[in-house]
Amino acid sequence: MSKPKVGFYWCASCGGCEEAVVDLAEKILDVVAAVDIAFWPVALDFKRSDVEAMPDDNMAVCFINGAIRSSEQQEMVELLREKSQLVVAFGSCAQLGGIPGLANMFRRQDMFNEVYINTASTVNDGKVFPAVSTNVDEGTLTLPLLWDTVKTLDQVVDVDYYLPGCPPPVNLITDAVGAILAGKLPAKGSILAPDIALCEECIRRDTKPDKLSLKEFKRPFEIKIDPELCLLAQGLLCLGAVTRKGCGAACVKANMPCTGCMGPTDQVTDYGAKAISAIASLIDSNDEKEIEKILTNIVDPAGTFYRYSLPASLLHRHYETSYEGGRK
Amino acid sequence: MSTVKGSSNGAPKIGVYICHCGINISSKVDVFKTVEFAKNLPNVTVSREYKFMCSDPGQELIQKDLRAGLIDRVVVASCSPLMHEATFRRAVAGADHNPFLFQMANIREHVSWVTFDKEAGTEKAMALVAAAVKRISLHIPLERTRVSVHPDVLIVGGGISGIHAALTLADSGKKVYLVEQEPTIGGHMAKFDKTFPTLDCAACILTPKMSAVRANPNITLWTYSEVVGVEGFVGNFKIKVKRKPRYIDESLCVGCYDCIDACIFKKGNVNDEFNVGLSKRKPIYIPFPQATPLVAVIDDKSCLEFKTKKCKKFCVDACERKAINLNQTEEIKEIEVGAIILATGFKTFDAHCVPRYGYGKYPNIYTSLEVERMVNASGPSGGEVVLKNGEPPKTVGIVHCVGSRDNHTNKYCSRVCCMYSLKLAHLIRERTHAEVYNFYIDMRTPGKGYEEFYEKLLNENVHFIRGRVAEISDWTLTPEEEGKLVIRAEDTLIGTVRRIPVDMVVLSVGMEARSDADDVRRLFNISCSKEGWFLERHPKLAPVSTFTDGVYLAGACQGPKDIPDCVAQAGAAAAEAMALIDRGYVELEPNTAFINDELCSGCKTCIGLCPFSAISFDNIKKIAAINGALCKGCGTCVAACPSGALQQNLFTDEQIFSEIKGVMSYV
Amino acid sequence: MSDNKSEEKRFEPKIVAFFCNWCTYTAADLAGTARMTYSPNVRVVRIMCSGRLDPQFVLAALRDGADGVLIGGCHPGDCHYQEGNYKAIRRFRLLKKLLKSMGIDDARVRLEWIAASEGDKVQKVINEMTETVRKLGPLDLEPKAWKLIRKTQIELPKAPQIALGGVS
Amino acid sequence: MNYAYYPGCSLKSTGRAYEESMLSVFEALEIPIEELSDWNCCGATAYMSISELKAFALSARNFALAEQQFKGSNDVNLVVPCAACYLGLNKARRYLAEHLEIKETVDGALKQAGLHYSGHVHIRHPLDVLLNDIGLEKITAAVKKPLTGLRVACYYGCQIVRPYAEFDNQHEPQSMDKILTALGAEVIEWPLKTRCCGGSLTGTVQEVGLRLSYILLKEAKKRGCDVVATACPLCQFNLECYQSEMLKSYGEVINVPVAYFTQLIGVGLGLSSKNLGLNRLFTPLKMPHPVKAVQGGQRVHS
Repeated sequence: MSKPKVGFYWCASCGGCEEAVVDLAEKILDVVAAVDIAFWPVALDFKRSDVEAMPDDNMAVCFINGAIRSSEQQEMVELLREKSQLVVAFGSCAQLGGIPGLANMFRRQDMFNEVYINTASTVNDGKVFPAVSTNVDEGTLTLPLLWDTVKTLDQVVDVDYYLPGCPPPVNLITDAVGAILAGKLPAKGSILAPDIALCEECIRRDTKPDKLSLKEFKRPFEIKIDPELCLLAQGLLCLGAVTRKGCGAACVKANMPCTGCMGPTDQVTDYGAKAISAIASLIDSNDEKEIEKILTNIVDPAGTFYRYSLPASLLHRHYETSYEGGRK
Repeated sequence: MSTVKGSSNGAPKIGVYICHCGINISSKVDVFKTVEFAKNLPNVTVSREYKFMCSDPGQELIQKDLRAGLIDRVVVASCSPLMHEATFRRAVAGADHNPFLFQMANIREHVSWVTFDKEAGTEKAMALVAAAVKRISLHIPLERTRVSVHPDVLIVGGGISGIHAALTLADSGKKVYLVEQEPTIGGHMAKFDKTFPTLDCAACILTPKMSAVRANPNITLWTYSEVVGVEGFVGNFKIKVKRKPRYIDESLCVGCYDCIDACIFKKGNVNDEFNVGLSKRKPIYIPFPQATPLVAVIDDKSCLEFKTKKCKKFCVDACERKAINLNQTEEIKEIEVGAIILATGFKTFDAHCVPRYGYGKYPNIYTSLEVERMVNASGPSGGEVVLKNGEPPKTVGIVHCVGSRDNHTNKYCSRVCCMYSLKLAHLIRERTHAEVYNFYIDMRTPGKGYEEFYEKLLNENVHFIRGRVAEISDWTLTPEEEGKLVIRAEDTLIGTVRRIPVDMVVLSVGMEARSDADDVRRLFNISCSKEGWFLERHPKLAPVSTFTDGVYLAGACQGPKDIPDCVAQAGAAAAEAMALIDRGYVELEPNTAFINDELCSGCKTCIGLCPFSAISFDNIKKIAAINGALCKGCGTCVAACPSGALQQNLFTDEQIFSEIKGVMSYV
Repeated sequence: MSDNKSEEKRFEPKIVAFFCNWCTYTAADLAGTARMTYSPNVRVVRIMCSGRLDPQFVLAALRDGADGVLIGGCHPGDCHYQEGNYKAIRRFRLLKKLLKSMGIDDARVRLEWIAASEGDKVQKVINEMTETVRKLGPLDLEPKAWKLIRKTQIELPKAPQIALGGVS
Repeated sequence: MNYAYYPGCSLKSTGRAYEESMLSVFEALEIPIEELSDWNCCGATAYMSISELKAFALSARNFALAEQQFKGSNDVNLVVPCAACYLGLNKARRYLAEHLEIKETVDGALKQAGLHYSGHVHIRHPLDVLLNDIGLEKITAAVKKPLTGLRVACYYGCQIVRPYAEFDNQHEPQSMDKILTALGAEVIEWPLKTRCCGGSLTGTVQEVGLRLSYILLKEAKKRGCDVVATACPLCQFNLECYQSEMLKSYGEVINVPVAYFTQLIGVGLGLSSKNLGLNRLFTPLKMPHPVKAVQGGQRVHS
């Protein structure tokens, strides 16, 4: 019998997820041995037409990484949805919007100005911006439309499973692939990672005081970080307690606070709001003014607490910069 | 009107019951429209309205549907849950269903009573009903945990209210701790001469009760003491009481006055609290002859020995029983009680706060309390009403509502002033035959035999002038005014401003919350009204309970009251405490926090947040653990739990999210 | 309201309130008992203590269509659970910071300490809040989420000829 | 702390002595004070009784000017000796602070004149400043000719403490008593401190106004005072100028000097009677024991 067909595709992402697949190292051979790779533009020469040619549900599973922020990405994922029995949101960007999702703090035009005008290295006297269609002598050139708002994969198409992480940890990927091949799958919509917060697997957990309270928040560059002691206890905004485990606390091991790429646990609706609740509760003051003072060192709340999950948050994006948002 | 639908099996079957509350609700909420609306909400199988849901027939409506299996969850839209949640939970339980499969929508206090427009009211009511319906589907059966109740009772304050409550409880065999901060019990009543309207002497009716307290083996009387610590909860309070040193061994002193006579000060040198400063007492003293306990006390602020260490200490030698112990130190008693009755009383309004009445500026202006002492046979003047110059007054003006019914001081009516002013008018007239003028705004004499008393005074040729006094001064215009105090007031009955020269003025000061009321209420974790009176759970239906279970109110600490009302309320408070103790247990609300071990990462965020130390870290399992008995159910830890492993019964995230969706689901 | 033609056009904000059981919810009951009429725009969700308030609830309310959120707790020092309201104020402060940075006018979310005896304050605060939010206009988060998707079809302005001409 | 001085119409006319004495006293106590330039009517009485809004607008202009003149300091203390101005400006300040709709209209009016009032003006009565900012200590220290033996009836009039008791008790004001006592005077106890002097009635329904001032002076005299101290130009005028009328109407010789409290302070501080405008008094102020000078703290009587 023929091997199950598998697809990989990337949308708005950095390529790190593709790297993660490569990180499988020799394990990737088992995968390749077990499946037919039917579509993987990054690695193999496939064309959109090849996919269009497929009958529906032709692929057993398609792993899609990256957020969705352009008309082209929308068309592609809708197409791939048709052609695959399972769609797996691969990595933070597909699951929660990820780093590209932070673009939701701005207007599209503001970003264009930044990228195509303001940056020091840019020379663009004609003030040319990407346009959906441009007439040249040879005819009309077209580009996909870049959306004003970045979306998660499941805000565009129906998603069966999620592989969290930026990028997803190797062991989670192999487990997931294994489970899919073996047909041993959890309920639709599940996140293919343990449903418990990072502290559980953090080597520093025992160094965390039972009753922790914070008089000030520090940023990594401001202090010499103790390599043993719980990072939150050192005043660093380590979000491990709010974040799903599964990465083996890689960052913390590297003496860096957890920034939350694995996203929240199943019980939490809005990662940022929950983080705020947990962190603020630890502030060691009951006086409004002092509390304000303590909070001043949290310079970018949105960027801190929604670093990977802004599009998936209850607010989705910055309010006043959205087309209808704010007061006219 | 009502509708019944079948339900798909498995799904919850919700019954919605909308109350008219007579017209309290239906006048501002279209009840029938709301029933229609509720009928079409998901999982609602029964939707009915009824005139009074809290009435027996109303409750039976619910029970019938439960028994018939038409519904398995109940939503009642009526008054505030603080009012009738318990009632309806009982009803649900009565029909053999778990009482926590019940939710209330407050469409009276929060809708009909506060909304002008009926359409808006109806819409709001529907939103609240929708919220309750959405939420109830997520309710699960819960069990109340039972905690046994400690059988002893603490009573704070030894005035007439505290005394009466103590005796009532003691007579029923309950062990009572009566804590009074003064050296003797008796409170304000002990200072009064006669009591209105019967004119029987306060001492004659109070002192027997005082000695009964002393004699009763069930009552532990701690005078000159203060409660300094309160921990625990209903049925299981842990109390710390500070016993100030009185430098006299209570068990030895017999109150013979020898030490007092022997004191190096031959005459009193300290303002006598009991005579509100009208006389002097010695540093070692017994407040008054009927003081209970009849034990001397040394005031270390004025005692020469304590000030200079150079006193000859005649008192020590004078005491045959060697009861005096100048080395006595403050003592902390720790007790456990099941119930607490607060009877901390009131203070009288400080007349200095109304300078235009000249109190403290002109001689012969007295407060009503001072006059009470003056007319009292055991008082400083031996019952004589006299001016500073020793002469009896020929004319006396009694000014009502000093510190009452006045936007500049207290807005409320102190309830007792009219009556005691009449009483004082009578007594002064009786003693001095002086002309007595009463200046009043309204004569308020509600109460058994009160109006009759007023009638009696009218026939005793006491003058009544209806009008608030503008000012009292020595500013005279005519020879006959010379040397007198001139009271200026508008006589609203004859419509002119009058100047009435008098020899003596009595300011009928109102009642105020004690200055330490705020500390006391914080200590016992109860609320105060704006004016500082302790707040009862419900003005009509729970007048002696507070929002803190097991803490009850008696007497004037809850609001201005006369003696009969204080005694009545004290009895009620005692009965509430008795009911609690005789039940023997309390059922705690199950709205406590619980933890899902599988989900807890052991991040310890919650542990430091619990003010009741109900959360600890389990070092074996490496996760947090909650002690349900200590958890009071605030939910602070739940909100903080970063991974949602903590939840609160009756207030899970899910339930609250769905309630939010509910209130936002507009018609 | 419909009984008044002129007001029909007026924007009626939707406000969700989270009131603590012991002080503010009781105060709201008192306002009722005292028949203090106030604007009907606020829907109260009862929680045992302002310390139970998870910032998620606030965002959820806005997401579900609320134009504003009002939080009520016991005065500092008066918390029935001793310290819940202090935790509330810590979270609230950080939440306001976040909302600001997310471009949402922080006047839409308000925290008030209202004691059990302050029925009049409930009336005052709810009326004020309603007027403030009325002035701010609809927040309209939920529908916008969908409008945003439609917006993505809007064409950008054409770029000038020379731009890519040079390339070809 | 720097002070802006708002004279109002009276202190430039009938109340000249008040201005002269106050400014000299401030100078003697080294209190920096600067007259508000281009000030206008406070809006009291006439305007207030016909159109409050206009009155507020007038007051607001003065506030705006004050803020302009004292740009540096974010809070301006406007010293207002005239009781009527004091009340008028105070009322305006409160209404502007508490009633947005009024503030908006008034702002509009100010805008027309290119002015703006941002609400940082405090209305201060000289009594308030002397007692609460300067303090009795500093004043006592500056005393050169104690007012010993001078029996003063402190008369506050109605407007300083009513309806707004900003710095003193509404029914039993004390500030003037304290200050003059500090200067060695013997203030008499009398209950008419804030009773009406007749106000503008003396100009309209004279017999009524006259009776009211007569009651005050009669009582003050009866209690054996040497001088009545006032803090209001109108009171001073009423009490001083009609004493002959009183003789006519009531057949009683009053002949009680009525001075501004600032004049009495000035005397205590040993300032020249010219700088204090004492020469303007109808009934000259007589010191009980004329004090020549203070030598080494010892008073030397002539």
